[in-house]
Amino acid sequence: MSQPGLTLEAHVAGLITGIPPFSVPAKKMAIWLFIIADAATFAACLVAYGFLRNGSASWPRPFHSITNVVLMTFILLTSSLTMLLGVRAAKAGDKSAAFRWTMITAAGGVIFALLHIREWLALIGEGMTLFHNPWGTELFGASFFSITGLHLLHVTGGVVALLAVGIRYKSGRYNADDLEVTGLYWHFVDLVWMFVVPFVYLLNLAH
Amino acid sequence: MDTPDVKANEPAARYTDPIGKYIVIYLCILVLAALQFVIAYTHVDTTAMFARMLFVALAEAGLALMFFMHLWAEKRGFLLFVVVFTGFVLLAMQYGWTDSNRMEVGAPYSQPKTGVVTQ
Amino acid sequence: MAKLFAVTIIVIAILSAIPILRHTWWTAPDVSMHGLPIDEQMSETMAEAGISFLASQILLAIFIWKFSHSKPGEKIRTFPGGAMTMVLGAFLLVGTEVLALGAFGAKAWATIYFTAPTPNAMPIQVQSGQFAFYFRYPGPDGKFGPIHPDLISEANQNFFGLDTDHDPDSKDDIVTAEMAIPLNREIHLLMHSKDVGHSFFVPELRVHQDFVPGLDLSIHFTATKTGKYEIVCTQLCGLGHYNMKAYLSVLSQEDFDNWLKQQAAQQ
Amino acid sequence: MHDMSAHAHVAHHAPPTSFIRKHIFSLDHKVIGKQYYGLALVAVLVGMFLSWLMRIHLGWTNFPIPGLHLLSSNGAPGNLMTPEYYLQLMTMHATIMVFFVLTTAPFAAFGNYFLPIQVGAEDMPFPRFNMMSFWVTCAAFLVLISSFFVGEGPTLGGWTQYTPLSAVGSVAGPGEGSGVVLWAISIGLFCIGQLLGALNFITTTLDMRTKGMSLWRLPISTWGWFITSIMGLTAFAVLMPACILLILDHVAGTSFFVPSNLVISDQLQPHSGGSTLLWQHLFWFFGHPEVYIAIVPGMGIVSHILVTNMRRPMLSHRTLVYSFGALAVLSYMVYGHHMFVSGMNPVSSIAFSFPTLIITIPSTIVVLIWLGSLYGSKLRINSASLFALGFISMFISGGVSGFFLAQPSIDIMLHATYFVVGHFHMVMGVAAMFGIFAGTYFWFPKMFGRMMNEKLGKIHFWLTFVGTYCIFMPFHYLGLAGNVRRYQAFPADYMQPLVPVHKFITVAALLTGASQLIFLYNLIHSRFWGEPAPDNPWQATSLEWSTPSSPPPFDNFGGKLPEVFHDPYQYGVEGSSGDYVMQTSPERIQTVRDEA
Ligand code: HEA
Ligand code: HEA
Ligand code: CUA
Ligand SMILES: [Cu+2]
Repeated sequence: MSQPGLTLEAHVAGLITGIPPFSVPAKKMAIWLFIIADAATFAACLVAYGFLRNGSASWPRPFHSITNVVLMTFILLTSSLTMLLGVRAAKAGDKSAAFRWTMITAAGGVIFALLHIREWLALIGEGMTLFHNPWGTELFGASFFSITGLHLLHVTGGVVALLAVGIRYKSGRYNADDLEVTGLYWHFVDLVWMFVVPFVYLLNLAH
Repeated sequence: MDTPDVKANEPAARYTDPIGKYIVIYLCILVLAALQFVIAYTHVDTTAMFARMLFVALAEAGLALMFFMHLWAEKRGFLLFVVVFTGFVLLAMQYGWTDSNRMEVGAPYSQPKTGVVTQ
Repeated sequence: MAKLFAVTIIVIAILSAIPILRHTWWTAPDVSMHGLPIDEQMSETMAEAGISFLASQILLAIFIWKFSHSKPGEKIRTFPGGAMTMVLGAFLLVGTEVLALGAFGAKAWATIYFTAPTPNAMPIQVQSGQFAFYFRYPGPDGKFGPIHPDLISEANQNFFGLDTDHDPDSKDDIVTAEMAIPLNREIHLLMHSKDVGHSFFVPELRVHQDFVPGLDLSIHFTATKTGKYEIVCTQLCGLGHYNMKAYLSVLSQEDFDNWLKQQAAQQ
Repeated sequence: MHDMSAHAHVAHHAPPTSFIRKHIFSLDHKVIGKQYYGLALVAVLVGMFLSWLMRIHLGWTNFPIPGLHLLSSNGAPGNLMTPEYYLQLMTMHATIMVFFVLTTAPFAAFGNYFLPIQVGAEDMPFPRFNMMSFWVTCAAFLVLISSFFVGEGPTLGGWTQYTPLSAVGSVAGPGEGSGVVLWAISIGLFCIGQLLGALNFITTTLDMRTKGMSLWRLPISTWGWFITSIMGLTAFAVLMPACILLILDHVAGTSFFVPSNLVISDQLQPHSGGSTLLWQHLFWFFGHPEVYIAIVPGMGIVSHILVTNMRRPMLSHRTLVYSFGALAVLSYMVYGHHMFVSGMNPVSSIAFSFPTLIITIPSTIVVLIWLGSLYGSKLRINSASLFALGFISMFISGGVSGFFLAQPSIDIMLHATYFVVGHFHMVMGVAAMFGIFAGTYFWFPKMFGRMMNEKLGKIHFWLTFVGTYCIFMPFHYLGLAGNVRRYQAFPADYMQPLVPVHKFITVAALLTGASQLIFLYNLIHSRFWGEPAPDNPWQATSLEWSTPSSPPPFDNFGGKLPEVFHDPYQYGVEGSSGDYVMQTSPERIQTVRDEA
């Protein structure tokens, strides 16, 4: 600045107001920020896994069948669609449809989690643990369980959130925006799975 | 004075797209997901397979981000913030890969092996 | 108060600079072939950073002195050119300064780390462990016998896990607790750690490299002055970290040969 | 003035009535800010106490510190500190200072208290997250402290916890057992707490601004907190999984960070396949942004205080903000400068060195803007402005030494020596601390409704300013002479002659530490018996000074959100109230604008 007063201040402060620069309301902003942070968390895990896999002389490829993971992927992707329909219905004011779709989504999450746990148990049955597995490089079990475990934790959290928000939405305590925010999180969990499947499962497929 | 511009506070993403659009996107994602499984059964080396899968996964994620999560319908500023910021941070995380390569081959400046054997 | 403060800043800045200018505490004299660019880089940086340091501290002091006693009616004034001066100054002066130094520094770094040792460099192996260094010379056959981690044992004095009964290459290897190297001969130091991270730091040699468990590293250097120096560990490795050190003797070729013979006899 | 109902869709809660809701599990950002301040104060006292013990030991290694065995009978038999106990205290000192003082006080404490007020909001949008953020951080602190009393005591691995030392457990020696796990749990919790805080800070800044408060009308302190929370968002999100993997390595037998074939204490370790460089990459990916998380709020606070006391706007408000932004961006690209000689690919060293060198440019711009703004100002000298000016001096000193370390060729000589210790204590242990002090002297009247004692404040400043230079300047000389850090004694021949310097430093540290008691006394005395503070004691312009009382009422502005008419720092103008015009004043003035 040089001397005070280069321009005469426009007195009508309305010209410059405190409008959110992104026009994204606080709750939605918060979930997006959380998603960004969570993306960094998952990326750190995946980078660590890639780092170690890339640096290992051999890496086990124990997965024979893709049936289970195809099923899981299909269910999770579909649950994203049902979520979307739920939010859309909520925005259009159709409360009961919104609630129904939300519960269907949560059910998809539950099925996904159950399939996932079944798969885990099968692998544990084959002798795979965090620090040991029958196929060699021990880090395989550690990275598999920690990455899919983190994802499973997110799914579980998502199911709980869907149920809680869904029920409160129905009872009128929460509104369509809250449902939308929960939906964003659910889509993100889905999005992470799109990276987990190829890197953790498909790259380790037996040939 | 009157209240701040209420309209400006309203989200840009309004979830009024026709259901058909969602279903098309959903199908696209399903196809891409299937593509990954197909790639898994091609006979290329791990690096190439990884690159292809990453590419497909990014496309899938892009669709989900833009249309399922409605980023495309938000203000461009917000889209840029999310994509550029996240992308930058995730890229900055990739500095370490050369050290991963060295885990097997040792340091690039050490030619003779020191003779450590793995039993 | 403000004047006192200004004077204090200047006094502190100058007092801080005196030990640097007088080299009261300074880096040990260089005895290595590759150290010259490092030392030049150091003195260049010291000069430029020193000037920046003194200039900015003194400027701060002068401004505090001058502008803390304004009279009631006085108007505020603006630095000539405003913020633009500052931004341009930072980009032009500091920008060129750091980039120039960065380029020279990168070159110095490259001459040390991006070059392979010459073929007739003398290989010596060093192993770090809690809390000692051990050295291995390949002996007359010029070959290091393989290391068997399961045989490594302090208790049996088998520091490198050698199997002299089965590995012919290991038979004549010479293991020592001190390091000796011949003068003016390039050394190819093969480094590994048997347990946790450690570091190999010889200030006089301008050599500083961490041991990375699970990774074989190597460095190469040439000593240009006889003498006895200290190798210290600079990577936190546990309770004995402070006491983890070894001596490095730079000997004439003749002395070195004698020393090696002596050590071989003790195996 | 407009009605608060405009904001009714977010965070409107009634004043609490019960004691617990008022003072303990409070949702009020002001109470939470004070709680963070209290936590930082407790933490800094513990951390400072530990540094005294360390210093006494470094100066006089064989001096029995009376009563030390009461703290730990294993760690200090006969009141003499064992080598491992020294390292344990050092690790705790650093962890407490970096995480629980420097991230909490300037960022979480002042940020919580003043960010919502400075943007003209009633509260943060998610008061419950805010409360959780504090209590999770508090729990993290308790977990960390508990490691003093569990098993063989806290971890000795340094605040960087390099693996495999920290991952293999007690075989690697004392201080590597439960202490590491508690450390990692504590830091993991801390990350969660700060993530919750960052969410609130960012949404408050973006969405809760009052009418007329455009982004460029935000005070610089708000910008500092805002930019810091964006950094914190991703930095902490990476440290947290790293800590979890470290815990798994430690307790579940995985080997993410432990390579094969290690022989520790003559036992071949069961781990295989991990990488110690991986830990370093993950840690420093967080670690470097973290040091800017520690300094940027301080820079913001100091700018805010300087402007007020210079009675003129900054030479360029926007340039400062852009520079903060540049620091934030660059801070993600430089982290490898901590690993130049750690066995990282030497090519990467060059790739990390240049961004590190370039980061000095925005830092220089910040310093030059401060200096240029001093020119032609009408500087007022008081405790707050003295500490703010001291911050500049300290930041220059510490920043310049960073410039040496940024060059890998020189780092060969300086890495892991006291030069590094000197560098980071100058910027972090002193400059950032000065930011806290300046903030305290400046905002205390608003936070507690009473003035602090200026005389004591000035004495405190002089002793601390001179004292910290006496402590931390000589560290650089020690480093040049090759004195290695993290040593509990200096048995190497060439380090023996340096011990007298350590003795000098110890004396200086004890005296400087003692003079902090003046601050403590001032704080407590003024809290209860200080002179009552007027609403705007410094004739400042930003919104926190236009609240109807000190401390502000529960909803900050007494039922009416303010409306903002001006850029934040309208000093040096002819206003009806003197040489300044408050942001809320509807007066027509000729705006004092910056150019660049
Ligand atoms: C608040 C914290 C903080 C801040 C702001 C900084 C700022 C900087 N740091 Fe520092 N640093 C730490 C905290 C901090 N650091 C910590 C905690 C460690 C050690 C961790 C550990 O190992 O335990 C560390 C370690 C550290 C290292 C690793 C050393 C080693 O271990 O070998 C390096 C190397 O590049 C470095 C560089 C820098 C640089 C270039 C800056 C720059 O941003 C500084 C820029 C500022 C200026 C330059 C001053 C102002 C400018 C002028 C006055 C103009 C003229 C000046 C010149 C042209 C030089 N720091
Ligand atoms: C913010 C960070 C911070 C602060 C303030 C300090 C403060 C001090 N430090 Fe610390 N220190 C570190 C961070 C810090 N340190 C780190 C990261 C390490 C590295 C550890 C490692 O290697 O892993 C370290 C290591 C370290 C060592 C090296 C150990 C070694 O390598 O062997 C030494 C040695 O003397 C030391 C000494 C001191 C002293 C004497 C003080 C002080 O006593 C100076 C005097 C005190 C003050 C100037 C201000 C105190 C402030 C207040 C009383 C009030 C503040 C108000 C509120 C919070 C509300 N420290
Ligand atoms: Cu070995 Cu420190
Ligand atoms: Cu750094």
